[in-house]
Amino acid sequence: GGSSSSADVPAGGPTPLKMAFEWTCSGDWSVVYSGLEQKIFEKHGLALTYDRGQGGSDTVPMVAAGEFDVGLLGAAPTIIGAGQGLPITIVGAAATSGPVTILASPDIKQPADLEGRSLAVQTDQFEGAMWEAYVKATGIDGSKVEVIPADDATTAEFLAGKIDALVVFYPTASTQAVLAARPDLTILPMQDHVPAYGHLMVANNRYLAEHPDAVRGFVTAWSESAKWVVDHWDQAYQLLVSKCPEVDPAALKFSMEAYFDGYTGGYAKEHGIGTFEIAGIEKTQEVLESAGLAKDRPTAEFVSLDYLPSQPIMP
Amino acid sequence: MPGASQITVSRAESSTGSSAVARSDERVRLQDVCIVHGRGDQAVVAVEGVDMHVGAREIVSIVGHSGCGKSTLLRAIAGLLPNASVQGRISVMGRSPDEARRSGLISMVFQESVLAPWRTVERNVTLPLEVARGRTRTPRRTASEQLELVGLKGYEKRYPKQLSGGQRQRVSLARALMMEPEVLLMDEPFGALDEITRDEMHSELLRIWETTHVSIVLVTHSLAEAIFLSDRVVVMSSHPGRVADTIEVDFPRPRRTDLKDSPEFSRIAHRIRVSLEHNR
Amino acid sequence: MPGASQITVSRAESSTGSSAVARSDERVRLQDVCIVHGRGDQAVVAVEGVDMHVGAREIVSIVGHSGCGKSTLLRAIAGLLPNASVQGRISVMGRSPDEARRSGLISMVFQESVLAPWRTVERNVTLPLEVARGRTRTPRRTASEQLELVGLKGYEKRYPKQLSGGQRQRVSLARALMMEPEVLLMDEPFGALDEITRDEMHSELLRIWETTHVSIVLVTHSLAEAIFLSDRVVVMSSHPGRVADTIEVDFPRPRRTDLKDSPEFSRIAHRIRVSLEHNR
Amino acid sequence: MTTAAAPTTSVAEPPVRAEIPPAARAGLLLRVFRITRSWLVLGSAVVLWQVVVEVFGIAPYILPAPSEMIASFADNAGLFLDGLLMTTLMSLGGFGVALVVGVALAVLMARSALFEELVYPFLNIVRVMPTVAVAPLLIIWFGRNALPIIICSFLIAVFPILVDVAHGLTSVDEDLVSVMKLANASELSILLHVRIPNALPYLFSSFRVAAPGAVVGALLGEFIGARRGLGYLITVYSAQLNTAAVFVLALLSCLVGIVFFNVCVWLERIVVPWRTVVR
Amino acid sequence: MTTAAAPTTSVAEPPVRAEIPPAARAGLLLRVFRITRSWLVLGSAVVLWQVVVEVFGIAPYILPAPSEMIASFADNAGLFLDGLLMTTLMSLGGFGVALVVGVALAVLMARSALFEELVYPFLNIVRVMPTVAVAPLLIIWFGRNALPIIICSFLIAVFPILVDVAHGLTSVDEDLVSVMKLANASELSILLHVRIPNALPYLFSSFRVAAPGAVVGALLGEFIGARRGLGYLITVYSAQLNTAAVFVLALLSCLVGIVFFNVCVWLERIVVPWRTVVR
Ligand SMILES: Nc1ncnc2c1ncn2[C@@H]1O[C@H](COP(=O)(O)OP(=O)(O)OP(=O)(O)O)[C@@H](O)[C@H]1O
Ligand SMILES: Nc1ncnc2c1ncn2[C@@H]1O[C@H](COP(=O)(O)OP(=O)(O)OP(=O)(O)O)[C@@H](O)[C@H]1O
Ligand SMILES: Cc1ncc(C[n+]2csc(CCO)c2C)c(N)n1
Ligand SMILES: [Mg+2]
Ligand SMILES: [Mg+2]
Repeated sequence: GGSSSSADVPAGGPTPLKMAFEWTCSGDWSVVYSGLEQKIFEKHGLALTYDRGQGGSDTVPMVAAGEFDVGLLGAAPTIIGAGQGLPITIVGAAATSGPVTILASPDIKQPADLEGRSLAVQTDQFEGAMWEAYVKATGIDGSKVEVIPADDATTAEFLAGKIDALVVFYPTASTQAVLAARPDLTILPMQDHVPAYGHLMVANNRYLAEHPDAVRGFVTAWSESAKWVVDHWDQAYQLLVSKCPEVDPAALKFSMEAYFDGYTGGYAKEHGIGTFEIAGIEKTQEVLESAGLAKDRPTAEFVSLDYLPSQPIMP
Repeated sequence: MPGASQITVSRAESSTGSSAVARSDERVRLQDVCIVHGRGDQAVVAVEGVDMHVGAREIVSIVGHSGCGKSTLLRAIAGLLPNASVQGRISVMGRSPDEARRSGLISMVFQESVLAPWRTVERNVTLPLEVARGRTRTPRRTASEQLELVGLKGYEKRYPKQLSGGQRQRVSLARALMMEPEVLLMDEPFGALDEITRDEMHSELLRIWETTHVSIVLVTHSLAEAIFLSDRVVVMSSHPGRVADTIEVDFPRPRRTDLKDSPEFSRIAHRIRVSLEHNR
Repeated sequence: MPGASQITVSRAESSTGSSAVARSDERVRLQDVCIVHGRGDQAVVAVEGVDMHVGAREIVSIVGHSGCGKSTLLRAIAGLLPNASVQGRISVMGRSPDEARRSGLISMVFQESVLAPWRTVERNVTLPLEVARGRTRTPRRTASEQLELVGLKGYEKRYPKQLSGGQRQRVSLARALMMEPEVLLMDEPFGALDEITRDEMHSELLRIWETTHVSIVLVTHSLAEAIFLSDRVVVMSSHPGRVADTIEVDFPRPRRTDLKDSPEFSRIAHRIRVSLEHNR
Repeated sequence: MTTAAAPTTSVAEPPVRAEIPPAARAGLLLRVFRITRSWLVLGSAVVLWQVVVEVFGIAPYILPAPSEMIASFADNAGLFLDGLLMTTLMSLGGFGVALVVGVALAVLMARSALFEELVYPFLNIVRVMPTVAVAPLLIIWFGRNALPIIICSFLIAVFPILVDVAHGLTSVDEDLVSVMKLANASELSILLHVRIPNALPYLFSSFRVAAPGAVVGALLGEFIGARRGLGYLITVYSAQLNTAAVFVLALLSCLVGIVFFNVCVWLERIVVPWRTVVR
Repeated sequence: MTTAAAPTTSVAEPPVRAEIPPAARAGLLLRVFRITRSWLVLGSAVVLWQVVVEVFGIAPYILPAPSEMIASFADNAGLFLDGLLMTTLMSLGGFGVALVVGVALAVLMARSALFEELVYPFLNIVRVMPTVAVAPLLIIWFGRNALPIIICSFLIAVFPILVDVAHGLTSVDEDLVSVMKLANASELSILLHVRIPNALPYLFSSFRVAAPGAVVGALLGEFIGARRGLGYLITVYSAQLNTAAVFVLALLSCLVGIVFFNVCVWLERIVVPWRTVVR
């Protein structure tokens, strides 16, 4: 599908649109690389440019400031920022499942096994909020888990077996490296107990007001490109590898697979790529709120379903 | 004082009265000058109530005990002291020391040789010329000619560190002479030189003095030098520095070196010595 | 030379022969000393073939033209030059200059006053005493007594920047005298002083010399000073520096100041002057 | 003809002291102004900042207004002041160690050209080595405590101290060293009585670089792994997109730097009074 | 009695030149050793490192062995060298701007105590202000290009240059300034002919701090937002837990620092030959 949006091509040539990634080259970039190569963004009247971000907390304000028009950003910084009244709107969701995952030593089979063991987590950040929600949702005794605030050395200590569990953002190269070093690890996605969203499509409000069609075109084009990647996996992977020489191809493969699990699984599988429901955002907001990270702002003020593809793009 | 036909010794006080009438050929004039070093608790009166004048083409020597304020006085005339520390009136060719300095009228040889260690001897000598604003005259001599005249031919490319003490002092001297100023202030310029080199420098200084209009104020510890070169010798007393005596030296010019052996010469020297001893 | 009963002038070469036999009371001895400044292309022979000796309680003056190598020679005796640049043999009280220096036998007054700007006058004077290793003697005088003797009473708490040129030189002098060395090397120590202060310093030096066993090597440009103070005057020639003449001064001691007006004194002075003129 | 019966003592009289009229002394108001003027300028800058933010309507997530920052500080005063205390202590620690080690290394370098030649490459490596690269090593070797933070602070502060002090130790008056050698002074005495006093103005000059450097180092150290301190708080509030708090914390860091700096300048005036500034 | 008929010219003859025997010159082998010895020491350190890693069985994700690092470099040579080139250019840029701005500010400070007093607090703020706190600001103000990186590099390098040059400009011989004033020299002439030559040894001394500082600054700038350069590559490989690559990149950064440093030391010898080191 996707031909429906071709009407959006404005008479005055393609609309410039600057897009931010949350971080530098990883699996999520294959959508943009392939979409550009296949002229899918062009087809939707967009002259897309993109750049890396410097982490969610730096990049969300940059979208709000208009330095970027749209961004593919983590749910946590987006909802925290929007809660503070940043002029951004959530217009789409790439991943309706959250990326926060516990990697645990093989003898830990289920959440309850964490009791009496040590676990490293970034306590003051999104992961920390997720952990608190996870403890509540699974009913384990949090006080029996030795929580180690994560720092630059904890991954090495986990690899060395000095820490029993590690909370990670799953689709990253570092997860791949950890799994490569310890292939027998137990993977406990927090998504299984705490519903939270992953990457969201976020637009700057002023850009949105001036170029609503361009934003709508972007969400659709991104979703079509994601579908194209799923359909031409190896070609898209080769393209990504050639564009990202600084990332290990194995890590790219892992990251791409992990991201696309989120992009095409769960809600997307039933309702189409890129789509989401407001309840999902609200659940993520709740998790952040209960940890004191986000403010309770009505989602209606910063979430809009108006820019989703007019026809579902089924994976 | 017997046979002092060529000697006029005047009390400092009396000369003050007469010199209140400004002379047209006057180059440097100090009236009731008082100079204080340092501030607050540390303040020290270096010189007090000094009256002095130097006419056109005159050579005036200042002698006095170590620490009596000679260098301080020269610096004041050159306008190198902070305004707040100088009281009284100083004029150089009718202008304030600052203005005179800015008009390029004054040149000075400091008591200790002041050379830029990063410049060769030759380029130390040309330094003031390179930077003199508003100067149009081209110097009569090149730096190496001037260096030859102070006995430093062949040393042009040396650095100050590679010179002896006397050689450094002669570089300072050459630098001041290059400027051909109207008023030349010299603070013991020949102190580190042996007698023969010193005599050569005297001749060189007098040669320059004869061919220009320069007025010279010379601080020296050598009475022979003071008398041989000067038209007037100012004797300073100490603590604080005051003008104790002014001794006119009326020997006709050009003066020959054997003048130093004349009884008149010795008598003046003795006179100054007595004055110095009385004005510790 | 008529009436030169008290004067002995010996050719440098001839004195070398006789002094090859080491005397028991010898303090400083230089044999065929050659000193080179700088390296490679820049190397300059400062002094060459110098033979010299200083006996116990002797005062030897060195005179010579500016740049002839006097300061260089003193530094060599003090063991302050790099070994590579000194050839020939130098011994101080039978030891090498380095050893003599390390035994605290030598004190030196430099040509330009060398003071620590962060120390008061008093603490500049005591500096060498504070650091002298292996020294057990307590000094005869306190620093402020020594300062009083060089005419700087009341200046103890001043910093070097707050002194006049001559005052700084006297602080250097006081510092060297405090050490009561066996060999005192002085490089124009009185150059920046007026005649009267200079005479006072002479008396002070001689007083110390009389009460101790110090041997003194004095570089000076004042022939009167050289003759009045010394047992022997060494005349150096230039380019490179060599010993041109050695003039024994046999006036009995203690010498009175009016000795300077005696015809004998003038004759020796004249003799040295001629020698200097012949040995440019 | 001469002034009659001038005293002819053999010793010069002590110098005459001058009386300076009180008018020459600066008035109290002027002095208060002099002491406070740099703070006045800082204050005006803050006011200007507030005005610019309000007039141009700059969004708080880009550049928060001073008023928001003050509010943020008021809300979290206890927490922030604890961070301030920690960072100050860490910086002081790093600075102190840098002072000792820097001076010690400078002394060794001033003694031996070979040492200088061999040590500089290593120092360059530790100076340039990015903290992120060695962070795990630092934490694993030195533990999750103050040590890695102090080490980071030390690494940045030591370099200027070392270089400037070495410069000061080797640019002494050669003749003054000769005077010491003639007194048979030990190398230690020469160091203590000549080289170090000579290097003091250089040391204080280096503090102007080392003092802010120590603070930057402590912040970096706190970024890589700490549970207290301004650097840690910055990462926390930055993850919460609380720009106002981040700016308050950053400015508190700057405050530590400025206070350090001014203490050093003030000490300089007391310790090296003989250094005259020629303007 | 005196040496016969010595020439009695009025002008002293030029000094006699001395011949130094060739034995006094160092042998070729010795000279080769002298030039290479610091590299030899570095080389031994690398060997020791390898041995320690192997003997103690240190895990590669903590401290990789040199052999692994060499392998990592060989695998990614093109990419790494591109990063090296970028970082070198950024550091050079930052260093160059720091040189110009640092000397200019130092001149202004040397002219006016008030300027010094008013400027130092601001300089302290920019020096201490943590990059992470202002990273979005830097990018919003200066764009997503080389500029923020060069600015980071500049900010670290400018401080030592500024401070040391200001020290050098104000510790000139007061009498030499008097000589200039007597020639009616402009302030500019005094600056050019007295103050700046006097400050040159201080400038070169400051380079020993500023040169590695410029590299550190470029790395920090690349951490916050670049897609090339050693700093960027370090963050990427660090996220991949590729410690060997991170160490290679960190050491390449150090290499830039050391090369910079040595170029400065070498320039120092050429530009300020009159500075004598008193050891
Ligand atoms: N570091 C140096 N490099 C090269 N030449 C030097 C160096 N130091 C001194 N000289 C030269 O060596 C000679 C002797 O110098 P020295 O200082 O011993 O002279 P001096 O007899 O003390 O002269 P003065 O009476 O002027 O002090 C001089 O010609 C001088 O130029
Ligand atoms: N910066 C200063 N602070 C305080 N006192 C000073 C300062 N400079 C000089 N003096 C004092 O002022 C007096 C005059 O000093 P000045 O240098 O003019 O003497 P001078 O006549 O040149 O002596 P000399 O013949 O020794 O060079 C001295 O007693 C000296 O101690
Ligand atoms: C899905 C997903 N969500 C959040 C991040 C967060 N993140 C942004 S930058 C960075 C540091 C990498 O070292 C991390 C962890 C991510 N990467 N992927
Ligand atoms: Mg004087
Ligand atoms: Mg000499």
